[in-house]
Amino acid sequence: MAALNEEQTLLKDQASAWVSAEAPVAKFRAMRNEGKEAAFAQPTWAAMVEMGWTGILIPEEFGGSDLGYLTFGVVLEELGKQLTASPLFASAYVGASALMLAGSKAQKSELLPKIVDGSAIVTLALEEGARHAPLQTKLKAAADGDHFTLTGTKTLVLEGMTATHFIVVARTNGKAGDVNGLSLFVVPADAKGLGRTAMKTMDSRGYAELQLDGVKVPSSALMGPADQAGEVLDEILDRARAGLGAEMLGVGAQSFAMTLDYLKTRKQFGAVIGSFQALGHRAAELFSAMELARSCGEAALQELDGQSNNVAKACSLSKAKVGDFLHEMSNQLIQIHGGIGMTDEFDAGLYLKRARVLEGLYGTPAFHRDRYARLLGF
Amino acid sequence: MAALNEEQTLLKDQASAWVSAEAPVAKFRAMRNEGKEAAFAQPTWAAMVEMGWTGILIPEEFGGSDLGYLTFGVVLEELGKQLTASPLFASAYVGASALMLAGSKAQKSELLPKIVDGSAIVTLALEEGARHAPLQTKLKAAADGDHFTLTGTKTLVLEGMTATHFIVVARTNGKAGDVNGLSLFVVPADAKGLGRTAMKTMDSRGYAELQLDGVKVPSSALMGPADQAGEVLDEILDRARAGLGAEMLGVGAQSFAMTLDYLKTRKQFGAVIGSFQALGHRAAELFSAMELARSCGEAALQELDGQSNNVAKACSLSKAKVGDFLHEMSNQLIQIHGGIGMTDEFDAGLYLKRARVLEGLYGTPAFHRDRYARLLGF
Amino acid sequence: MTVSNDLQEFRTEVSTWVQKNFPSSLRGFDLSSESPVKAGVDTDFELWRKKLSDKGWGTPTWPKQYGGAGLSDPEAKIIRQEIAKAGAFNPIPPITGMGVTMVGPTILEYGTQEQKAKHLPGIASGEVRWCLGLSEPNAGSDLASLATKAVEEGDAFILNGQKIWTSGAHISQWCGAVVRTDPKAKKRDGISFVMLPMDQPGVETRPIKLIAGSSPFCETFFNDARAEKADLLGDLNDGWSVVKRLLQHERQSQTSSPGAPKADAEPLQEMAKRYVGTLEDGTLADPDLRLRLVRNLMDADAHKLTVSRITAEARGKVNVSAAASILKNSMTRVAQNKAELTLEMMGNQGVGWEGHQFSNDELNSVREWLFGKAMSIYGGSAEIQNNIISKNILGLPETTQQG
Amino acid sequence: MTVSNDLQEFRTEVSTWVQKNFPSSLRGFDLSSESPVKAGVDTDFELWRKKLSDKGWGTPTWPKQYGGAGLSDPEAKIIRQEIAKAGAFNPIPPITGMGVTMVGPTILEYGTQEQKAKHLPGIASGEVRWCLGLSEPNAGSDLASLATKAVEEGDAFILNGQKIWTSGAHISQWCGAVVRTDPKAKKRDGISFVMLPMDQPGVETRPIKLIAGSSPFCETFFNDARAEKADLLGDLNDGWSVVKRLLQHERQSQTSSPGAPKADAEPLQEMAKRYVGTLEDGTLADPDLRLRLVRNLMDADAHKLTVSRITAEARGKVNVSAAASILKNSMTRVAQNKAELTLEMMGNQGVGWEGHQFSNDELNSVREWLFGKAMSIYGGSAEIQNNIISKNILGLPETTQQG
Repeated sequence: MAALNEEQTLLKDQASAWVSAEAPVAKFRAMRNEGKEAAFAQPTWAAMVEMGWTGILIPEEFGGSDLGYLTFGVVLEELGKQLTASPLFASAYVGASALMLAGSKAQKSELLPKIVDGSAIVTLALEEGARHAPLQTKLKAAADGDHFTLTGTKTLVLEGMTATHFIVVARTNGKAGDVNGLSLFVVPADAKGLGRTAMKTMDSRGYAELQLDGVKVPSSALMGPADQAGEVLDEILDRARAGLGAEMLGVGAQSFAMTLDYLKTRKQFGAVIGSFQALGHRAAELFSAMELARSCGEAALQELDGQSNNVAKACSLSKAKVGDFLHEMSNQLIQIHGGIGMTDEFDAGLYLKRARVLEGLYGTPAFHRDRYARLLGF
Repeated sequence: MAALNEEQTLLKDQASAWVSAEAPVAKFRAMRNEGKEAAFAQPTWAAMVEMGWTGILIPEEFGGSDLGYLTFGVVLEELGKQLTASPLFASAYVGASALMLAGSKAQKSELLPKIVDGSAIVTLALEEGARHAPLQTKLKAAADGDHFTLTGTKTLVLEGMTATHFIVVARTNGKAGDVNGLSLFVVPADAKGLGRTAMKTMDSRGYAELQLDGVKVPSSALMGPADQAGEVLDEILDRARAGLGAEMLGVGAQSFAMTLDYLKTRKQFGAVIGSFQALGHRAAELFSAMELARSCGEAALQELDGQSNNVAKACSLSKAKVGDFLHEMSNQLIQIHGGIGMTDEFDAGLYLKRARVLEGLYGTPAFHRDRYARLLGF
Repeated sequence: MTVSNDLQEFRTEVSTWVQKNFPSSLRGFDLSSESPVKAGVDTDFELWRKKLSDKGWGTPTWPKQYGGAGLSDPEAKIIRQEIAKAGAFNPIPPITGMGVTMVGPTILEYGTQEQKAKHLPGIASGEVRWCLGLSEPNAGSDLASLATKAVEEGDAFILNGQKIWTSGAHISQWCGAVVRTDPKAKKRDGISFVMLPMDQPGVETRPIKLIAGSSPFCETFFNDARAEKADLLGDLNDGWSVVKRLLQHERQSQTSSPGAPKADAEPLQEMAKRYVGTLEDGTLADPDLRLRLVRNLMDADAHKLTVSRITAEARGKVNVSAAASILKNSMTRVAQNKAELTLEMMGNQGVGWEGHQFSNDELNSVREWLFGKAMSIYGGSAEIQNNIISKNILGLPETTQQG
Repeated sequence: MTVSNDLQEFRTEVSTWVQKNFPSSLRGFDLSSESPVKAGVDTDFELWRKKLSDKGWGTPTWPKQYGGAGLSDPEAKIIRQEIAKAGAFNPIPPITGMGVTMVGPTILEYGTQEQKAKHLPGIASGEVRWCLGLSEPNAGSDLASLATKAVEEGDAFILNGQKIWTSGAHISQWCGAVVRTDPKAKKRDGISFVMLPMDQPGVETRPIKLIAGSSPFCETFFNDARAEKADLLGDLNDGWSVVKRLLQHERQSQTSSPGAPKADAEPLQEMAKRYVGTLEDGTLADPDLRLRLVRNLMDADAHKLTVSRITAEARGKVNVSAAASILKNSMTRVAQNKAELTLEMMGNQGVGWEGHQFSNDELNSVREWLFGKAMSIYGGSAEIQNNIISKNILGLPETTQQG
C-alpha cells in the first residue's frame, strides 16, 4: 500500500534532514529544562510554516497545497522521531481538519489562511473528565438570541497556552451521554470569560486547562448545525487518531533504532549483547510488530485520502495496533538499555513519557478495540 | 503453604510409583487405540479401589478414610502425569463431594460405601449446551405426587457410559437463567426412559450424552430441598474445579518434564537445543509459570480442607491460572519438540488434547476470571 | 495509459475465456490438501486442466517454451482474479504438489536448458506431481546436518538414507532431494540437490499419522535409489544455495493471508455470537473472549495490510525478501490463535473427535486446530524465522553455535 | 505443644511491650525510600529506635553479642506481626540502608569475629547506614568485568575507580565494595569485597537524577580511597562468592509481595471503579481494562501464595534458594503491570508531572510507574534471573558466551 509517490519521498527526505539538523531531541530537552510555557521553540515553528507544512492539508483556494493525510503523516512521523514539539499537529492538522469538515465558508476563509501562514493557532478543546468519552461532554452552550453562552471546563487542550482560537465541543442540548445535542464553536482565545492555565504533564508538551465562565459568542461562531456535531466530531477525531498514529510510528521507529544500536555496541560477558539469542529474538519480535503496526498506521492515512467508508475502522485499528507496539517498544527501550535507560540524562525516558501520553490521547488501544468490535457488529 | 504432611508424602510416593509402573500413558494409548467405550482399564480401576483411593474424601462412618481434598489432589496430580483414565475423579471425588454436601442420610448410607468399594460409579450430569452455564439448566423435573418426572438431555457426562448413578441437575421451577428453581436428583443408570450414547472426544475419555425421556424418580431421589440447589451446586462445582486443577498440574508437570528432557538431549546446529538462550529462557518462563500455578492449585485444595469462606475465589483462581499455564505449556510441548511432536506415535498430542478438554471443563479461564472479578465486586 | 488499456483488454479476454471454458460441474470442487486431487479422476476436471494448461495459464509467468504463457506479474494477477471471480480455480498448483510453488521456480533459476525442457512442461501441464526430500529425522530445522548420502556411480548418484515430512511422496512421480555428496566437507559445503523419479525399486514411502489424524506427509526411504547426474540441480556440493532459495519460495508460498476464508465461510465474530450470544447492547456475551477475538481480527487485518504494503513497496516484483520471515510468523500466530479461539467459543461442542453429537464444522475445527500447530514448525520454525530476522534483516551478530 | 505455648506467651510479651513503648506521635510516619529517614531527626523517632534496638528487636535473629536478640525465625515473625498490629514499625532496616538486609547477613556468614564485633552492633542499633558499591558503568548485569582497582599498600587497600547505582551513598557512613585485586586473574577470580568508611577525602558521591526525578542512587568515585585490610570480607580474590551471596540476599529482600499496599491503600479494583465507573450489573465499565485488571490481581495472588508455599516448604529456613529468581521476576511483572494499569485507569489524570490539576495520588502514580521500570533491571535483570533459572534450577547447559 504505502509506496510513497515521488513528492512524498522528497518531503520525507527533506523533513528527515531538517528535523535531525534543526529540531533534534536535544532541543526538546532544552525546552523542557527551561520549562517554558509555550512548550515549543518559536524559530522551529516559524521554519515549519516557512517550509509550507502548515498547508499540507489545506485546499489551494485557502493558500494550502492540498497534499493529503498520508503526506502530512510522513512529516508527523519524522517529527515524532526527534520528539519535535510544535503546534503543527494541533493546528495545521486537527484544527484544519475540523474547519474543513465542519466550518462555514466564512470560518474557513478567515482561519485556514491564517493557519497556513502561522498567524493563527487553532486547537480542539474536547476532553473534560479522566476518560476520553466525547458523548460525555458536559460543557454547556446556552442559546440566547443571536448569541451562545458557554460555561464549563476543558482539560488537556493541546497547545492550549499558545492557541489563538479554540474549537470547543459543547452541549447545546440533551444530557451527558446523548449523541444528539453536541455542537462545535470557534472561540477566540481572548474571549471575555475564558481563562487558561498551563498543565505540567510528564511529556512536557503544552497542554492547558480551560475555564469558560459565561463566554459569549455570536451564532456565527457555531460550526455546522447546532446539536448535530456528534457525527462530524467523530470524523474529526478519526483524523486526529490517524495523525497520532503517524507520530507514534516515528517515536517507535526511533526507539527501535536506539535499541538496535545499543544491542550492536553494548558489551557484556565479553560479547555485544545483541549476540545473546534471547535479545536477538526480542529485537526480531519488536521489529515484526513495528512492521505490522506501520501497515495499520499508513493504511488509516490512505483511507482518509481515499475517503473510503472504512475510515472509522482503519483509524481505530491504527490507534490500537500502533499504540500496543509503542507501549511494548517504549518499555523495552528502557529494559534493554538497563541502568543507563533509567537516567534522566539519557533520552530513553523522554521517549517513554511521550509514548504513554500519545497512547491515551483520543482513546487508548482498549477504547479502539471496543470501537472496532462494535463497528464489526459484536 | 503446601508442605505435605507425612501421610500425604507417603501417598504421593505410592501413587507416583504405582502410576508409572501400572498405569503409564502407554496403557492409555492402548485403550484409546482399542476404542473401548468404557474408556478405562478395569484392572486399573480395581487396583485404585484396592488401594483405598476411592475413600479418601469419604467419612469413616461410610467406609472412607476422610483424608481430605489436598490428599486427593496429590493422587489426581500423579494420575494426570500419565493421563491415567478411570472413574476415580468423576465418582470418588465429584460424586462423593456432591453426596456429602447435598445428599440425604439415606442417600449417603446407600451410595458412599458403594463408591468406596467401587460397586457404584456416581457421576454428575450437568452440562447441556455449548457453554458451561449451570444457571442455564433447562432439563425439566416436574413434580407429580410423590414422584418427579425428568425430561431433557445432558452432554459431556464424565464416565457416563459406565456410571451406575447420575446426579442430575434439573430445573423444578423458574426459567433458564434463574438461580432459583434448580434441584439435584439421584437417578440410577438403569432407570426407565434414560438413554445414553458414547461421545467420541479428542481426549478419548469416557463421556456420554444422556437422553431423559420422562424418567420417573421418587421424591426420595431429591437431594436437599427442591428449587434450592443453586448454591450447593456451586460448592460441588468448586470442588470439581479444584480437583481438575490438581489433575491439570500433573498433565502440565509431565509436559514440562518431557520438554526439559528434550531440551537437554535433542541436538541441532551442533549443540543441545537447550543451550540456545531463547529456548533456555522460554523454559525458565514456563517453569516459573508452573510454580505460580502450583501455588494456586494447592491453595484451592487447602481452602476446601480448611472450609474457609474463601473457597469460591480460590477455586476460580486455580482453574484460571493452572488453565492458562497448561494452555501455554501444552502448546510449547508441541512447538519445542518440533516435527516429532506433531506425530501421533509420540505422546505430546495426547497431552495437548487432554489439556484442552480439562481447560474448558466446569469453566474456561475466562469464565473464572469473570467470576473472580465479580467475587471481588467488579 | 496504454499499458493499463492493454491490461483492461486482457482482463476482458481472460474473463470471457474462463466463463466459456470452466465446466460448471466443477464449482465448489474441493481442492483442499486433505484430499489431494489426482489428475484424471474426473473427466471435467481433466478437461479443465488441459484447456487451462494448453494456454499456459496454470503457470502464466513461465516462459512459453516450457509450458507457461510468458506473461507479466500484473497479467498473471489478472488471471488469478478473473478465475476467482468466475468461481473457478487453477488446478495446476495443487495437483503438482511442490511442482509449481517450489520446484519449478528453482529449476527456472538454477536449471540447465535440458533440465528446464525435461521437467517444466510436465509441471506446467499438471501431469507430474513433485515432492521434496529435505528434512531428516535428525536434521529438522538444521538442514546442514543431513545424513542421506549420494555416491557417484557412472552417470548416476546412488542414494541411501531417510527423509521425513516429504509431503505427498506416496502420490508423487518425482522428488527433489538434498543429499550429502562430500562427507569430508564441512556441514553446508558438501551437499547437493538432485532430482529422481519416485517409481523405482530403491524408493519406499510410508505415510505419517499426525496428532490431527491422517496426513499428506510421508517418511521416504532411499535404498540404493538412482538419480541421473543429468538431474543434478545447481553445481555439485553447492546444494545449499539451491535449498536456501527453495525455502524462500516456501516461506513465500506460506505468507498468503491467514486461514484465507472460503467465500462462504462464516466470519469468526458471527460464529462467536452464535455460540456465545450477545448482551443487550449487541456486544458478545463473553467480554473476555471478545477482547481476545478483536485482537485476533486486528492482527489478521494488520497481516493482510502488511502483505499488500510490502508487495506495493516491492513494486510488484515477486517478493522473496526477508519480509517473508515476518509474514510467516505473523500469519502463523494469527491462524493458530484463531483456531484456539474457535475451539474456545465452541466450548463443549469444540472437543469432538467423531460422531453425530458434533457438527462437521465442529469436528473440522478440532482437526484444523491440531494440524495448524505445524505452521510454526515446518518451513523454518518460528525460532528459525526470528534468527533470520535478527541476523539477515537487523544485522545482529551470529550467536556462536546458537543457531 | 510447649513450643507453641511459649510462642503464645512471647507474643503477649511483645505486644504489651510495643504498645507500652511505641510513641503514638510516630503513627503513619513515612518510611518510604523516597525520603530516607536520618537517625536523630526526630526525638520520638530516636527514642523508639533506641528502645527497640536496646532489646535487639530491630535485628531479632542476630546474636545477642552483636546487638541482636538471638531469636528464632518464628519469634522474629511474631515481632514483625505484633509491631504491624500496633501500627508501629521497625526503623532499623530503613535507616541503615543496605545494613540489615544485605551487609549484616553477609558479615554474619563471612566475617571474622573482629569484623562482626566492629560492624554489626552499629547496624543493629541503627546508627550506621551502609551502601554497596557493586555495579559500574561498564559492568551492569556483568559484575565479573568490573574495573575498580584495589592495590595493597601497607595494612590497607588503595581504591581507584567508579561505582554507579550506589543507593544512599551520599548519606551513608560505610560502603561495601567489590574491587579487582588481581588484574591478571581471569574475570571472576581476581576480585575481592572490601568495606570502607565514606567520610574520607578519596570518596566522592554524586546523586543520579532518574526518569522519575530525584533518586536515592549515586555515582561514587574512588580516588585513592582507603580500605583497611582488616575490613576485607572473605578471602582475598574470593570476592565473587561473597557477591553472589549478597545478590541472593538482595533478590530475597526483593521478593516480598508486590507493591505491598499500605493498610490504608485503596484496592486497585476500587480505584478502577472510581475512575472508570460501572455497568448496571456492577462490573467495570471498561471490560477490556477489567480483563487485564483481574489478570493482574490473580498474578498478585499467585505471587503471594507462592511466597508462602515456598517458605512453608522450606520449613521456615530463611530461603535464599533459586526460587528467589522466580519470585523476583513475578513480583516485578505484577508491580510494573499494576503501575501501567493504574495510569491507564486514571486516563487524562494519569499523565501529570506537577501542578494543581492532578491529585497527589495521581502524580505519585506517574513517578512510581517510572521508578518501577528499574525493578526488572537492578538486582540482576529479568534476563539474568532467567539465566539463573535455566542453568541453576533447570540444569540447562551454559550457552557459550551467551550470558
